[in-house]
Amino acid sequence: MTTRDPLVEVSGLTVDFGPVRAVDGLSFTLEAGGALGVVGESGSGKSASAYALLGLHRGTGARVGGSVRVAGTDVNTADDRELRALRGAGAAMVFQDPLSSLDPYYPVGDQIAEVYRVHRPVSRKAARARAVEVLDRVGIPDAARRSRLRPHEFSGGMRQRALIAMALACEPGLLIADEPTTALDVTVQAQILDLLHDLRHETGMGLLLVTHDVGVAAESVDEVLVMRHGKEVERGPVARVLGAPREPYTKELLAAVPRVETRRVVPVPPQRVAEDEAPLLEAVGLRREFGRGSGRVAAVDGVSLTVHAGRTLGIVGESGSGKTTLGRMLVRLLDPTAGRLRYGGREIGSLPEKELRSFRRDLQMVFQDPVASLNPRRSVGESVADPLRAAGESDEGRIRDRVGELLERVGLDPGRYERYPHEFSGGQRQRVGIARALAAGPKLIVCDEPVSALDVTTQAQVVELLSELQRELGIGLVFIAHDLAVVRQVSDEVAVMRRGVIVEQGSADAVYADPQDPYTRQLLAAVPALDPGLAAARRTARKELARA
Amino acid sequence: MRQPSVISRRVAASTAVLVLAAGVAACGPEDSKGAAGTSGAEGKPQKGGTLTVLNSNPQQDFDPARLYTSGGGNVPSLVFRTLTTRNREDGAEGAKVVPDLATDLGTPSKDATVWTYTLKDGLKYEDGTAITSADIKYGIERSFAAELSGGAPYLRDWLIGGADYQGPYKDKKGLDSIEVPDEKTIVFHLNKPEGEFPFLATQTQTTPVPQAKDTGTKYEEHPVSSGPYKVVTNENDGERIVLERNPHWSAETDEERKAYPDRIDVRSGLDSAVINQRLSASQGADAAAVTTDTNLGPAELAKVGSDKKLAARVGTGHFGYTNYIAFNPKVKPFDDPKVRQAISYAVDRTSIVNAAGGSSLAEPATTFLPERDSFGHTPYDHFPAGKTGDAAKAKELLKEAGHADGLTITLTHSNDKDFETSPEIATAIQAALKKAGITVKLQGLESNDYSDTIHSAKKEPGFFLAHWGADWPSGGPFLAPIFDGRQIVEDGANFNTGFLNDPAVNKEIDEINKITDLKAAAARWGALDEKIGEQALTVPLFHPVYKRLYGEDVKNIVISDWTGVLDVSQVAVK
Amino acid sequence: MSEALLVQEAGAAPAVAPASGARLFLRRLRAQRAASAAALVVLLLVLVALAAPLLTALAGQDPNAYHPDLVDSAAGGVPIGSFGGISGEHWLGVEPGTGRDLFARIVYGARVSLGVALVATVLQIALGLVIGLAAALGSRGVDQVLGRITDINVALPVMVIALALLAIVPESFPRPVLIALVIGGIGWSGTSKIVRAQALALKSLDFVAAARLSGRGKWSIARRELLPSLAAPVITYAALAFPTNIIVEAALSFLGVGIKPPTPSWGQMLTEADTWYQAAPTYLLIPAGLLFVTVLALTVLGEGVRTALDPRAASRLGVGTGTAKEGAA
Amino acid sequence: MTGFLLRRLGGAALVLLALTALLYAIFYVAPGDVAQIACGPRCSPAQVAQVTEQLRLDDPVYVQYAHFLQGIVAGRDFSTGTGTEHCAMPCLGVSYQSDQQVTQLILAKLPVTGSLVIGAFAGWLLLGVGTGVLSAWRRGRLTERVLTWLTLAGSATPVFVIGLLLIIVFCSTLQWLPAPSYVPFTENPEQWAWGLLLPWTSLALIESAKYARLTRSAMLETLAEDHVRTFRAYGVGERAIIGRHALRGAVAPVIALSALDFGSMFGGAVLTESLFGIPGIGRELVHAVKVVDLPVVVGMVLVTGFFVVLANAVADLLYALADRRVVLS
Repeated sequence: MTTRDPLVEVSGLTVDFGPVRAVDGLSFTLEAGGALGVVGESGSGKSASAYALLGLHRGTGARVGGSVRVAGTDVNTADDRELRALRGAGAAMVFQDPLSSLDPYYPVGDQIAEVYRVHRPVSRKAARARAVEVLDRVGIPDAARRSRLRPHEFSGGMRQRALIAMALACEPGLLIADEPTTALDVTVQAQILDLLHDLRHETGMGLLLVTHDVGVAAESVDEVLVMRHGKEVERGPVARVLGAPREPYTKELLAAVPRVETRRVVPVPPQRVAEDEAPLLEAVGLRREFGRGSGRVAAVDGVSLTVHAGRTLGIVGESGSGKTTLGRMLVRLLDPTAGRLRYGGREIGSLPEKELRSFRRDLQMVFQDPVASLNPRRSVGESVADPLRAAGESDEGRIRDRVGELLERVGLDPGRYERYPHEFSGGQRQRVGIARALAAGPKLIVCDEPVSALDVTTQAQVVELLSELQRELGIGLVFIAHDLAVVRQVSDEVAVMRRGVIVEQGSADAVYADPQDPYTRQLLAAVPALDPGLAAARRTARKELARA
Repeated sequence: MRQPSVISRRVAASTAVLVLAAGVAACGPEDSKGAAGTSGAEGKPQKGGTLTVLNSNPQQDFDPARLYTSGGGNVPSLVFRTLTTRNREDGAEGAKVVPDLATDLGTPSKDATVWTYTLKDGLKYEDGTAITSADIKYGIERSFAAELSGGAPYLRDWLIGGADYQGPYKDKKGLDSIEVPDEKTIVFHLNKPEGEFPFLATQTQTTPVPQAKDTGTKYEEHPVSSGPYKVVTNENDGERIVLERNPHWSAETDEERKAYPDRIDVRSGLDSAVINQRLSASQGADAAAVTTDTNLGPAELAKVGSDKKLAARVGTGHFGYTNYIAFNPKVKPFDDPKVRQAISYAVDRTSIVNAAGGSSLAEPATTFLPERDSFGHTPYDHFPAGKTGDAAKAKELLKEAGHADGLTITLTHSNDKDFETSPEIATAIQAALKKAGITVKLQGLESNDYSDTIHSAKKEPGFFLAHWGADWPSGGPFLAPIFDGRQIVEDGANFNTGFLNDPAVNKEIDEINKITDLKAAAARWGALDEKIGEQALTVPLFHPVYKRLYGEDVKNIVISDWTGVLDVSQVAVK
Repeated sequence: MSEALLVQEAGAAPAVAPASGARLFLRRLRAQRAASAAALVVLLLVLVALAAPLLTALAGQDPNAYHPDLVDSAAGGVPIGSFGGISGEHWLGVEPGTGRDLFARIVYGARVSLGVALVATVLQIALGLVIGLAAALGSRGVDQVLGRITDINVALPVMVIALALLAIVPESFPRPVLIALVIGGIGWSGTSKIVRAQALALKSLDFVAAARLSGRGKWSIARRELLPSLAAPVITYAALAFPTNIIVEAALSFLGVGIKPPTPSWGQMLTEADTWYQAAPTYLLIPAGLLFVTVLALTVLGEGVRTALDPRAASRLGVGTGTAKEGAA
Repeated sequence: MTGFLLRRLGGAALVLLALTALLYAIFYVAPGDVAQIACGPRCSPAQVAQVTEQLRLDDPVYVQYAHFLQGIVAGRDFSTGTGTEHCAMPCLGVSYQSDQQVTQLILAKLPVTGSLVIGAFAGWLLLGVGTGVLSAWRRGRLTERVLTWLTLAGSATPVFVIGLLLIIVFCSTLQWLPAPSYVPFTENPEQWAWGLLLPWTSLALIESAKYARLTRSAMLETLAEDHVRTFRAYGVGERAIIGRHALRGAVAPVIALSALDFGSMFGGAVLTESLFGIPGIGRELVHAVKVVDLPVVVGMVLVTGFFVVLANAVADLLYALADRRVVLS
């Protein structure tokens, strides 16, 4: 790689899956040591392009056209042996889900050693030593011992580190990272991004980072390529593209990205809550335990909060913080182990299922997974009609009219009553879920990560819809999310959860502007910034926090 | 072995082959009649070698008290000597009873109620101790113990006090009706005249058992031998038995057992198809092999018949045995003799014989008694059905009986695949009766249920398949249990299925039992059979014929009309 | 195929699969050549079984009529003529011993084999559904009790129980129905395991939670939300269990505890033919061949059904897997 | 781990207890007078009454059952007439028909069935896994299609059909092999192997179909997983991916199914034993049922049930050991 040849040279790349053209004439180059971010929403062809760099489409039935040269190998024409020599040694790839990307049956160290031995004629023992070395390099403490553990014995962040270690083993000139932090919590994400940053500067290897998250790209690369429908939309230095986008789509995309700095747009007239107004829902010392005997753990460990009509309580926390358990307890999908839950002044925390029936429809929920939240074998109209039927409505005409109204209200064509969920996109399904919640005529809706599975542009639309509905109907909202920026956008009050307890609670502005709890501060510092300059500043801040 | 049915047990014990009396289409080409030893492999029989016996049923019961065998059994008779035994000759001669441990067939009192036997000199057990008459008495007594049940009912029925005696384990005093005035003499006191006592004395219950060696239910693991061989191995409840020469047996005291081989190796638990295959292949040790319980089935016969060499190694034998339809006259419409006669006319014996394995394995029967002289067989055909049934005559009779529009009846049979009371036979009857306007519904029962049902006075169906085999080759044990009114059992196993209680018949049975001249008695049994036949309480269907393979090296084939099976005490393998 | 494997295969379909109407299902089935051919064979067999009286009338034969003249009585009853007595009148020859027409018996035997297996399968599925749902939705105690019962069911030696039951039940009880009841009554544990596992998986899904929030009761949820989603694995299981049940019926008959003569069944014909393989091979080969073809066709059809109901496999067929673009993430 | 085993065995004991109680109940109502059968049909009512008393059949069924349980935990004494015989714990009673201790009967039959199962087991494992690996490796090619059809044919064939065909071909037509029969290994190892060759082959051919399918599907499933993509992306060759990663995914299910099959085969090889005339547990059991020999039936069902339940536990354990992701509970 002493030549002037670029590290990666792609021209006119096309990838077809059957009749679908996933990548449509993509061209770009990446010089040795450079870092390129490929950004796009789902279906934009960004991952398919990355896979083409290592010839991973071979044998899958996908058709690849154009030319791809990586580290001197013509990927599309190379024979299997040449390709194998490139993979791992010339260019290595880090995948999105670190758990499923490692063989669950073998120790992590062995897996790294196996890869190493494919490319280097060394003994088993030497390969194992190399594995320990690279594991140590990516910051896994006690690497020699941990190299003998299997992937499931690692935490999510450590697994991703292990994958990166595998990539480092043969010292490749190029690292391809496909959504390397998407499955991780924001604080762990920051650590991994920092690691990639450091490695790149130390080893001088090139980085091709594929991500849907503009912030992640901003943190890590020099140059960014925005993709949509398999084509390049815009390419340029990261600061320029993010700071002064030229293309309308890029602008739209950037506008939709929630920013932790953005306050809630308070609707007119601003909702005023009298201090003495009775809360809609009040939880006192809610606790929920799972498991039995010695395996017993408290997922929610004494949480108290109130929700008022017409206002939004945001609950933010990382995975495992207990926020989903809390949300389910609030609508009594889960029974609290201890504590009280009062709705409209009445204790409902311990009501048996039968007596709960009359309250059921007042407390609704919008779920995270738009796939699992609708019965795939029932038409969406039927799903929306369910609360109506359960309420005793039996006039088919009236049900149809009402469902039509609701579908229209959430922005869907009422004529699609008979359609099945798989015929809808994720955002549309989430709208159906909202319509179903509305059909019950609720006083309060708990939204559990309602937008985390959606692309940013869709995200913005759904968030907007929820706000509108709240304004119109005066319902109380509980908005649970891991994304600090989204929560800030929608919430009046915010509660930050960690390990089953609320560490900080208050008005959204107060919590975001002046976090009191160190954990809140850590969280906020971990949020990727769109501005590369700010990103660098935050990186420094994180290092200080870590040292502190 | 304790099997659910006496009859099937008998079949198992009886196997044989033989050369046959005139009129029977024998398949095998062996020459008949000549002196024993002319059939089988060439050459004069020599002592030595090992005879292998390949059987399907293990010898689970090897206790003389528990065995239910005609004439002392086959393999058991190599170990157990009895007061009398069957004559080891081919054919009809073999249906005679001869002395064994005793010097003669017994001395009856004038009215045949007291029988006295004297033992030969020089009789010894395998350990060299002398056999005494007290041992024979003890052997008989222990067969009364509930622990050792399984034998034939005659001793219990005939001996004075037998009905109440519970065996020596519970009743130490013993049975007074058996006297042993000295070591050589044994006297039996019967409660009625029984001219056929010498036949009964062939059963293994008259085998001597030394009381000191009696271990109750465990005795069968190593019964003490009085015969030419002793037990050296008895594994897995009779699955593998090895017999070797008993040095204390003397050929001089035993005219019947030839005991040519040095060793007998009995292997059982084998599939019947495997046995026949091994015998036909006749390789290695199987060349010197016979079977004492496995017949050739119809399919195997079809195969063997096409192979001349193989056909030469098939023995054919007859055992006193009849398969028949039984009626229960207590059940309508079988109370009407005309209905029973109509059915007698309608049966198609050709189809039935085919279903039973074809004409080589079954002979059509019109008499209840088997067609052997020793039974006193008298030919008759009261309701001639011809070869394939007389539907016209049957219809006529039904009309007379008031069933002009036909009749629907149920035929009970077993589900066993035994070619005897099996579904195929029932279906053949169903098909034949259909021609006479009789609709037959079939009721197939599992074997236990079947034998329970047809032998229960209370549950007995009206119309069913049955069979009967001789406990010894005479009319007495063939007719009395079935037709003697005093043998009707209301609350136990009943064999008088027609509930015949005719004083004239009962009286004639008593009269014949007084006769000690067996030949004269036979003629009277034959006449009685013909007379009972008029009542149409049964429809005789067929008598089975046994065909069995034996190995290439087996010599001196003897198949008597008593057992119908190859006699292992006669064969030689050298 | 063993139950464990059936459970594994039928249960492999994900709990949440896109809805597919009957028409789509048929289209996917038709897209598989082997399954289509198998379906034709099965259809033909079913028609033959249904039209048994008609077909035998056409052949001019009665399955139970004896023909003593067609067998060689002295040779054990072997059919006269070559190939087991095949002739213009007796298309497949006659049975040794009795001379009964084999074509008629085979055709009537198809009724028994298919009918018994069908009833048994339906029963297995029905029992398994009820028990599986009760275990999944009932209390912990109910689940544990049913779990133990399932364990006992698994440990039951089928043949012994069948033997015992066939001995106990009165003769008047129609035997084919009884056999179907025995096979079905013993073989439900596979279905119940699948149903329980799938129902538990479904129960944790958000749409069930949503139904609860609508105010629906447990059983209303089971009927409206769970049952439709259980259809795919259960139908798959049934399709794969059906040929197995044919084998079980034949095996019971083969052991002599199945269908009673004179009613013909293939398994029972095989038992009788067992000894005749040398003297009259066609007598063995015809029912054996038919049994093989039937079971093979049903198995292939079962595989086809599985593929058609499995969205992952269906996508390979490229029939009806279109989903909205945005949701393809 | 120990706790898991203890819990499983405790549960197994309960299951077996229920199973034996069920059998006592079934046989209690079954027709057939046990005493009459044991005594012989020509026994007089008085003799039958004596036998009834001697076998303690006049006790109520729960008392009989209690005696049975007592025998298992403490042993029992039985009268031989001249003395008593001690049946040491675990005493399963004494056969009504042959006076043999059931424990000894079973011990005598175990090596027979064991010989059959072990040989067949080795055969089907080798054949099945081999076929599975080959068809996963050659996926999408002619080899796989052929193997898939062969496997389907295997799973569609009843064991008695395959067995019969093998006998016809190898014993009758070609005469390469002797008629199958059982010779104890201790007596003549060579004859033991030759005699069992066909039974082994039949069972192995049938059972291996399952394993081929299982291995293939487990491997294909693994091949579709993300981690295989990882190793491909790092230049690991196809042979290592098949042999090391894909096969590893099939190990757990194959081991688990093997344990189950191995256990259930002890009571489940009835058909094979009947067909080939192998005097093993299955055949003995069928015979015992027919003669209503309750102690033998219960004893054998208990032992075979024990194998099944044990196999279930072992299967779970092995599965967990082979697949460390599963947590025992």
